[in-house]
Amino acid sequence: MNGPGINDFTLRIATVNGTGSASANGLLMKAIFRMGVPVVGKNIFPSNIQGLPTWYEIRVTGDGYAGRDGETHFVIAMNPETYADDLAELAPGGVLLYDSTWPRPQLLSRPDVTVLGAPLSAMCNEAFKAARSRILMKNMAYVGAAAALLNLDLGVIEQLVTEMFAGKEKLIPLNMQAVALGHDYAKQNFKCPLDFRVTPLDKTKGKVMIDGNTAAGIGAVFGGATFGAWYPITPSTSLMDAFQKYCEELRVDPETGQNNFCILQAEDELAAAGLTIGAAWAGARGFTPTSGPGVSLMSEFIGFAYYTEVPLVICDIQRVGPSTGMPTRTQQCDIQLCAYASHGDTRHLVLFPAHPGECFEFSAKALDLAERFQTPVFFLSDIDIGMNDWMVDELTWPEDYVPDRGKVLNAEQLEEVDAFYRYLDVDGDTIPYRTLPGTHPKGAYFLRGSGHTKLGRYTEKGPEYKEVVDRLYEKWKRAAAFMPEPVVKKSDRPARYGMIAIGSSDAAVTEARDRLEAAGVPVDYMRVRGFPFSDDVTAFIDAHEEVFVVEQNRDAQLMNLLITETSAPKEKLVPVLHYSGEPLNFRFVYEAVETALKVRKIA
Amino acid sequence: MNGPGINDFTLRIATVNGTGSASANGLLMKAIFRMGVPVVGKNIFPSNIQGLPTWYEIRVTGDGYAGRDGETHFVIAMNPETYADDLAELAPGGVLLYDSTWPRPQLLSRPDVTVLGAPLSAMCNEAFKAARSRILMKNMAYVGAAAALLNLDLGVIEQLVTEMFAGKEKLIPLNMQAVALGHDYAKQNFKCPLDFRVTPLDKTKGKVMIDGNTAAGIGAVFGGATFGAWYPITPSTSLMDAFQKYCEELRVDPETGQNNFCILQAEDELAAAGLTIGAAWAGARGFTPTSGPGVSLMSEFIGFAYYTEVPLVICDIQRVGPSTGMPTRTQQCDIQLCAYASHGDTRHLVLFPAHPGECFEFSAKALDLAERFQTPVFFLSDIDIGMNDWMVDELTWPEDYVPDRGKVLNAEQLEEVDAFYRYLDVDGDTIPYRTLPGTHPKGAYFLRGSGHTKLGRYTEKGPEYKEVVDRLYEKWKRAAAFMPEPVVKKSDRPARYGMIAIGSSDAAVTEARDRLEAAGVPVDYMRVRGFPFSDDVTAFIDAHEEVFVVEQNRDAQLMNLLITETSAPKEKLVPVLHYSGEPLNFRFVYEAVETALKVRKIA
Amino acid sequence: MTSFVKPKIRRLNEPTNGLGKTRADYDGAMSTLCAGCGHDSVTAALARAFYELSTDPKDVVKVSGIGCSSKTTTYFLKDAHGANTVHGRMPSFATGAAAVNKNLTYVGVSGDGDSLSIGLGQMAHAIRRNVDMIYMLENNGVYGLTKGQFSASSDIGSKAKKGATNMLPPIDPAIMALSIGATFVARSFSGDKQQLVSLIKAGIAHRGFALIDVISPCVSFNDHKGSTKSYAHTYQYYHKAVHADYVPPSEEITASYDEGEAMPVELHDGGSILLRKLDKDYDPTNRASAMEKLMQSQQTQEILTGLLYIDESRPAMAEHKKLPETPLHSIPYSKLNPGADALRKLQDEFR
Amino acid sequence: MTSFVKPKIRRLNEPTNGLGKTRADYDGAMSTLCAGCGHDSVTAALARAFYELSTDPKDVVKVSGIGCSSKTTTYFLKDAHGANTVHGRMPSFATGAAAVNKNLTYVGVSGDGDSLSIGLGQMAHAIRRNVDMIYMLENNGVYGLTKGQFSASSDIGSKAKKGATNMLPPIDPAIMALSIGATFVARSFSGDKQQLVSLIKAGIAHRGFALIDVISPCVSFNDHKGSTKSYAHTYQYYHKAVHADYVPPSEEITASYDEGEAMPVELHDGGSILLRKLDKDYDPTNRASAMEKLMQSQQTQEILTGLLYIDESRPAMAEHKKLPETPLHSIPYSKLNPGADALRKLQDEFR
Ligand SMILES: Cc1ncc(C[n+]2csc(CCOP(=O)(O)OP(=O)(O)O)c2C)c(N)n1
Ligand SMILES: Cc1ncc(C[n+]2csc(CCOP(=O)(O)OP(=O)(O)O)c2C)c(N)n1
Ligand code: SF4
Ligand code: SF4
Ligand SMILES: [Mg+2]
Ligand SMILES: [Mg+2]
Repeated sequence: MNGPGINDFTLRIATVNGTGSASANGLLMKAIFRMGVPVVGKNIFPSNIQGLPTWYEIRVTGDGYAGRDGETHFVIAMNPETYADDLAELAPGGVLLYDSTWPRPQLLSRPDVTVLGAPLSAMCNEAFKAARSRILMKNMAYVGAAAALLNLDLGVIEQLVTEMFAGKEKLIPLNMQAVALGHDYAKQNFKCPLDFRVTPLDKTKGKVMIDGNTAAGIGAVFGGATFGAWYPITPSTSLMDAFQKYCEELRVDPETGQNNFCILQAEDELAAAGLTIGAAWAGARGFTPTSGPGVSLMSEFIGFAYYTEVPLVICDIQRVGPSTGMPTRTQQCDIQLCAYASHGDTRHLVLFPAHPGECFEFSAKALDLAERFQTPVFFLSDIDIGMNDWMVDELTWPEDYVPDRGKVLNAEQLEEVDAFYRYLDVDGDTIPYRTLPGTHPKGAYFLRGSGHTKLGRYTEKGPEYKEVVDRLYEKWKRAAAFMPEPVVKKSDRPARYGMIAIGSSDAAVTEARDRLEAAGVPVDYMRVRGFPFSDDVTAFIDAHEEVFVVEQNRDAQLMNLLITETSAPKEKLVPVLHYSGEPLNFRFVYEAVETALKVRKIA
Repeated sequence: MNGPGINDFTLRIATVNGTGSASANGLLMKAIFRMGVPVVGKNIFPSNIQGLPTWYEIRVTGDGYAGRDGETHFVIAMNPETYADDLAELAPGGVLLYDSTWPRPQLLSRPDVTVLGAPLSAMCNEAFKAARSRILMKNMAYVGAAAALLNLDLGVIEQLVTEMFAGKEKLIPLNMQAVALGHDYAKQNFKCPLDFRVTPLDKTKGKVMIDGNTAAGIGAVFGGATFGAWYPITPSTSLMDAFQKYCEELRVDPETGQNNFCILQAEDELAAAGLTIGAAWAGARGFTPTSGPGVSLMSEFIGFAYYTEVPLVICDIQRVGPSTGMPTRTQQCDIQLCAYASHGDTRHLVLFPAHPGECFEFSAKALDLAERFQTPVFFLSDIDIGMNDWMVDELTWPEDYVPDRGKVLNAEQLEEVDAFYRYLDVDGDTIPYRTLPGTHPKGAYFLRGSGHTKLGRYTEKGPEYKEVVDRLYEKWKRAAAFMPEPVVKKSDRPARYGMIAIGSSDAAVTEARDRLEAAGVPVDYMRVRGFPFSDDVTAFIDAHEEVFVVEQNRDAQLMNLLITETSAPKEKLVPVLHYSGEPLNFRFVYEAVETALKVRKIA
Repeated sequence: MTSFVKPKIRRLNEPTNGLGKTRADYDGAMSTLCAGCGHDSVTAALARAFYELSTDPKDVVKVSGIGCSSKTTTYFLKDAHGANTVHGRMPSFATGAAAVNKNLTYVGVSGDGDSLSIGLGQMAHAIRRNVDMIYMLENNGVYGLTKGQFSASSDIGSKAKKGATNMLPPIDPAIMALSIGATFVARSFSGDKQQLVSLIKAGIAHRGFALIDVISPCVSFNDHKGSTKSYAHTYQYYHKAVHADYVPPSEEITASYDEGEAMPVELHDGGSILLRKLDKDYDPTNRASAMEKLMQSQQTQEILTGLLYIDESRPAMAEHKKLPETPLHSIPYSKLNPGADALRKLQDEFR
Repeated sequence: MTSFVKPKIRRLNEPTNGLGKTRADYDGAMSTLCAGCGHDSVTAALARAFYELSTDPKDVVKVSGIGCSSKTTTYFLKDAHGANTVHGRMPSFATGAAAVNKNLTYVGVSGDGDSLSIGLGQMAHAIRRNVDMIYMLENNGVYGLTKGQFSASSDIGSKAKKGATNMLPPIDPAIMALSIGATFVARSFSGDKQQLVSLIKAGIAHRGFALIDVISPCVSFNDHKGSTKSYAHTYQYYHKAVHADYVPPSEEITASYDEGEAMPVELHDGGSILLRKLDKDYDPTNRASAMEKLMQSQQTQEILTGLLYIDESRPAMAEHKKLPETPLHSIPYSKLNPGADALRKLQDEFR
């Protein structure tokens, strides 16, 4: 489809985790970003702390596509353990750079790629004394070599190094020395730069590189969340880390020293759910981040919040399931669980952010929806969005934003009403009023997960029970209109085919769509952003002969939801499933659709 | 449709729980059963121990239908708290008997029913001294009155009383005295018997009256279960009680006094799941009974068992959800949960027994399937089946039954193999061999819920991961052929319409079908007995213009499963939903279908 | 089957408390428990304690799990918000609620099944956090609502109604709580209303988590011979170790007391708890020695009651979490929103 | 990223045990933990103990939860069945497995996060049941695998690597276990291999649940200054109270010992554990006094190690559950099936 070229190639750095390579890799990515060239960074790391293979992939994408390419053009192979895999990974014509302190002739086994050896360890061992700094400096040395090969701006790199070591200034020259070692060696020994390389552009102004968890944490701060509880679990931990960090920076009352927030580390996910529900019932805007296993454990409490109508925001940062699965790999495999979690008839609201910009927006949106509809809301992200740095528009917060706290009666209002009934739909919008503890004796009511009437009393009578659960169903349906509307990218020409995707699949699907169109296959694309689905989704399916549902799980969970929760005929939907654990790439989508259409033509 | 008549009417006894009425009600039901007349007994009890309203409904059904009628023809109203409701409940022409020690003129407010007052308390207070026995005897007195009114055989009643007080013989005459009090009063003051009444038949020979939980517990004994763990929860508790009772009676080694079973009361449902999975992994045939909240809590462990391929039988005796719901009322509301429980891509096997006879059979079948397919199997029953006495054929166990222990390599077999790999599909049937701890060093392997290869090794590589989960999907699909096949009741004439139902809906749907046919509406009926669905289910839907899916939940969970898990067009399926918590009755189904068809005709 | 509200009839000259409320103002819905159930006495003691403390019911939050015991939160203080959560998970819900508004009084009610089996972890961690709440553990050695299984507080050798003998060692909530750093540990008996009311008042006044383990017999499933949680057995082995009276800040301690036998513990609200040792060498302010006594009493089957341990020095959750005076739900958004400038600045590191 | 199996090279004249196996026969896959992690030393001690006991690896069952510590079950005894379960739920899985076959040896490995937060309830209930297993709690005061959050064993005042100070009281697993009736409670340190190996052997020989709380420092997230679970801090406050040596049934106790200082505890297998008190007035057979010492040591920060408490008298689960000699999976169906007659007879009550 496309080959590597100027500002259009993918670099993959293979290292061992716990060796400090993360900052070197970040530096490389940032350098390109600062040169005005859009980048995509993907961190593929193992589920341990030290000593296992890890990769960092940087796609340089002058066109500004935000997804993965699917091919690798340049590998910096620093981990002998994975040399074979790294070599195999390279596209024909690609380049592999490795540490030739220990020469590896077998790396020459592929005639269609170029292998470059630089004695990085040898040079660093010679230049630096301390054992730990030798390891760290080797990372900077490959940064230098890459800079030479890819035409990166050394000034920009120096600036980044300077920022990195603010406060430890004496490390700056040492690190720049290591950069120079690699850089100079490359200049002297290889043809620099390579054919595919970076040239400055002006496409990153007004942009930031941020991961979705951090953005969601900031969103919760700006959205007015005052409560958070969580039990640590990869890959959700950094969401709460961010919330905590910015709360501590921005939310401590300067006069009293008191916190205008409360964050509790729970003893497990059941407790995290209980803490959050308890706080929400008492009136705080709260949320709990977790991942699949956590949602499983919260299931009982989720049904409780649904039935008792307590606002509850759960941020599920998905990882590969089932069970512990691959905790550092990405999937979209909890879609169905989040839609229906818990026993009995339960159905929830789900938001599908597609990138950190939306994480920022939707984490606040989730709080609004939860309080408006008094029900569990899932913020459904994944490792790819949550833990990778994405280039997005600088985050800005609407000046006029007012948190939607939903229907809460205060003391004055309670004083005025004749009587307050917790589950009575007084104004026909399917949402009853609630009250907070400590407000007014008239507002007192008893919350229970057992059968209750619309007045809030205990019941075991079928008709009284039904009245409440029927309203819950109506309330849930009504929420469809309040979900963020789908985003549609239409083909210039009338398209017989459509694609539907959610969340982190968006970037790859968008690119695949464009390229299919460029290749003469007009395809419309709808990105769904919330569940329950709006009527637009049905209309989109109706308007096409066939719709490819692209998602990152084995069981076509999104497609199944579309089948049961829209009126569209199921025959039109075709699953495109990717579930290896690596973030989706556009080639996969392109090829899946192309192949499917070829089959149609033949048949 | 039908009115009350000889051997065809419904009697409802309204009392207060904790007053000993349960045995009196059981006595009434058994008396009719012993007179050779089929009966249906439904216990509608509150979620507390003492002092709240409770009802026992006895349908006398000479035709042998096993479901509820939907109308009440005779009420014995012993609880002033519910007089109004009980009166309202009566069909026109019905009869209400109450304790007129405290006369209630307002009971006469309905001109279309007959109210009979008998001073039961007064008579008992006069005849008996002790306060507690006065309360108990009052129950026997209404048994006597009912016997007179309904033409029950006093000899049969005396026989039952004799059996009831075996070992406490001196209570027999006292109880018979109370029966006589009621009986004589009725004879002397009312026109006895009523128009609708019991006359002896010969239709209960070879039958037993048993509840589904007891039958399932016995089934687990005969099916060779050696392990059970549970955390008490209504309505599943009596299943384990039965297993324990019969194990203690029948499974203690007479020589050593050791138990050929192990039953553990867990500290919660998470532990119950863990205990059962641990025992199954170590080689025992085990199961854990629970209800909806328990399944929610077990969710994480269920995904673990699915992914690690450990046999796991969960008996979910459904009650009204969501959350704590109405714990003593019935629903079929965990269908979807059990089909897909846990995060990630997970799908399970589900059995749908429809009556205690099948509970007996399927609790063993569940063990067989779990061990054969090395995966979680849900035995999905409900309160109606589990806790009510049903008339079924006497339980018999196949002489030639051999437990299906699945593919387990023993020491000799291991000795012979080159190497053992836990997740390798060596013979192409999608099921790998497993080994038990302590067997042979060659059989040692490591079980993990994290990513593993087909050899059983840890992996974070996408293709290796996929290979295993793809096989799991195939294995699940293959199991469809091993589920009990659907039961079809065809109309005599070609039918444009079909009905599909599962479990406890069967009795009412069967009767509704017969009566629809009798009324000139030929309808075919398929009762599904297992998930994944066999191709017969698709074929059945294909063969009809419209298929009514009758189920006891709000969200049409079975219908949604049929939509996504068969290739049948979803447009053909029409939901018929009943979810008030009382067991389904045939009138509800009849009317729902009749109304729907009328609409069609008009439109 | 709806919950019945008790008819409210105020008698002439009925005594009232500091708020002008009568004892009946602290009632709730009519109990649906078995006649004679210990839990109803605990309910009465709670209502009485709040009445005597002149607490405004609307400033109380009642929370429970699932079980007969947990149902009782509806049976007192109808004017207070209350919640029946899910089985064994009341502590987390209560902790979350308590984090929002530190100015209310939180009452948790639970059972031995709810707290010591399914809920053991949550109870322990609420203790660790020293959540400012009183935790009534209505302990009957049995699962009442599910009809009589042994709970984790059953003593070795205790007999079930159906005949089985418990073989597993009990989890004594008081010992367990002490072992993980509880700051207020008491035990009482539903049959001793006077002691119970005193302890509840002290527990409410305590800063932090106050556990009251109340032996509260189950007449339907665990009040027979052979049960060690029956009324008869409890009366027989009942032993009062330390009596505790709450003295509000306004009152001076006037009662004279013998130095060796009684001592006041100062509370953070300016009031105090006046301890009277009924057992001379029992020191309720020394954790190790309280533990020793409790373990000894386990050997002798003695049921040691009263305020078994108190430590007013450890900060409660509200303090170590620096929770604000204003409830979290009422902090104006202008204070929560860091503003556009801050947002711009914090993004510097993402460029 | 697949787990690597260590190359097996047997050296000439390598020592062997009673089964003719070398120490390397007790190894497992290569560790993927951080260099210097305490857990690797515990792994080595386990392998050594089994080697010294001449246990056939195939007769061992290894079970763990989730965490760095829990990973280690793959790093020893490759010829034994093993299972990594879900986080905090190893005890139930292990209990279920142990119920099936009482003739195998069960080793649980867990972490302080796995056992004291999410898994607290399960650990407590396995203790109550006195499941016949050894339970290694690799205690580093931190969540290693999720990168450094405080665990429930963190001491008050202990500092996190990122600077935060823990404000909550620790759950001391030894104290907690004692408080709920544990029958074997020991503490050790990953840095003291000799003590650890002895304790493991004693724990395996013990009938019932043997808890070994092992301080096992996390070099990546909790080995800095200010941490009370660092190597340095542990070495400084390390205090050996009672040394325990397992003496197999075949060996006579020959070592002479001073009555006041050492004592043998007879085991159900005919062997014994020889206790040497390094602390004169410490009595590891008295629960109340062991508790007292442990609580005192909490005050002084002293890390009391060794066999802290042992009670051989209480039946293990296999006994009170009357588990058969034949593993449950191997009882012939003919013995399990009560037969047609029994089925007919039991239905009499249903007619
Ligand atoms: C998740 C879950 N499991 C089981 C139950 C069933 N259940 C209700 S109450 C109870 C035990 C109650 O015992 P306890 O807390 O001692 O209360 P008591 O009734 O004795 O006062 C159980 C097991 C439930 N409601 N939820
Ligand atoms: C249900 C669930 N929640 C959270 C996690 C994430 N998690 C993995 S290990 C761990 C803590 C481990 O701490 P510890 O048991 O002390 O082990 P260590 O790594 O310190 O040895 C957590 C929270 C998980 N795997 N599963
Ligand atoms: S069953 Fe027991 S605990 Fe429950 S209400 Fe009755 S007496 Fe009380
Ligand atoms: S992170 Fe800590 S506990 Fe985990 S392997 Fe590294 S040193 Fe060990
Ligand atoms: Mg109880
Ligand atoms: Mg740890």
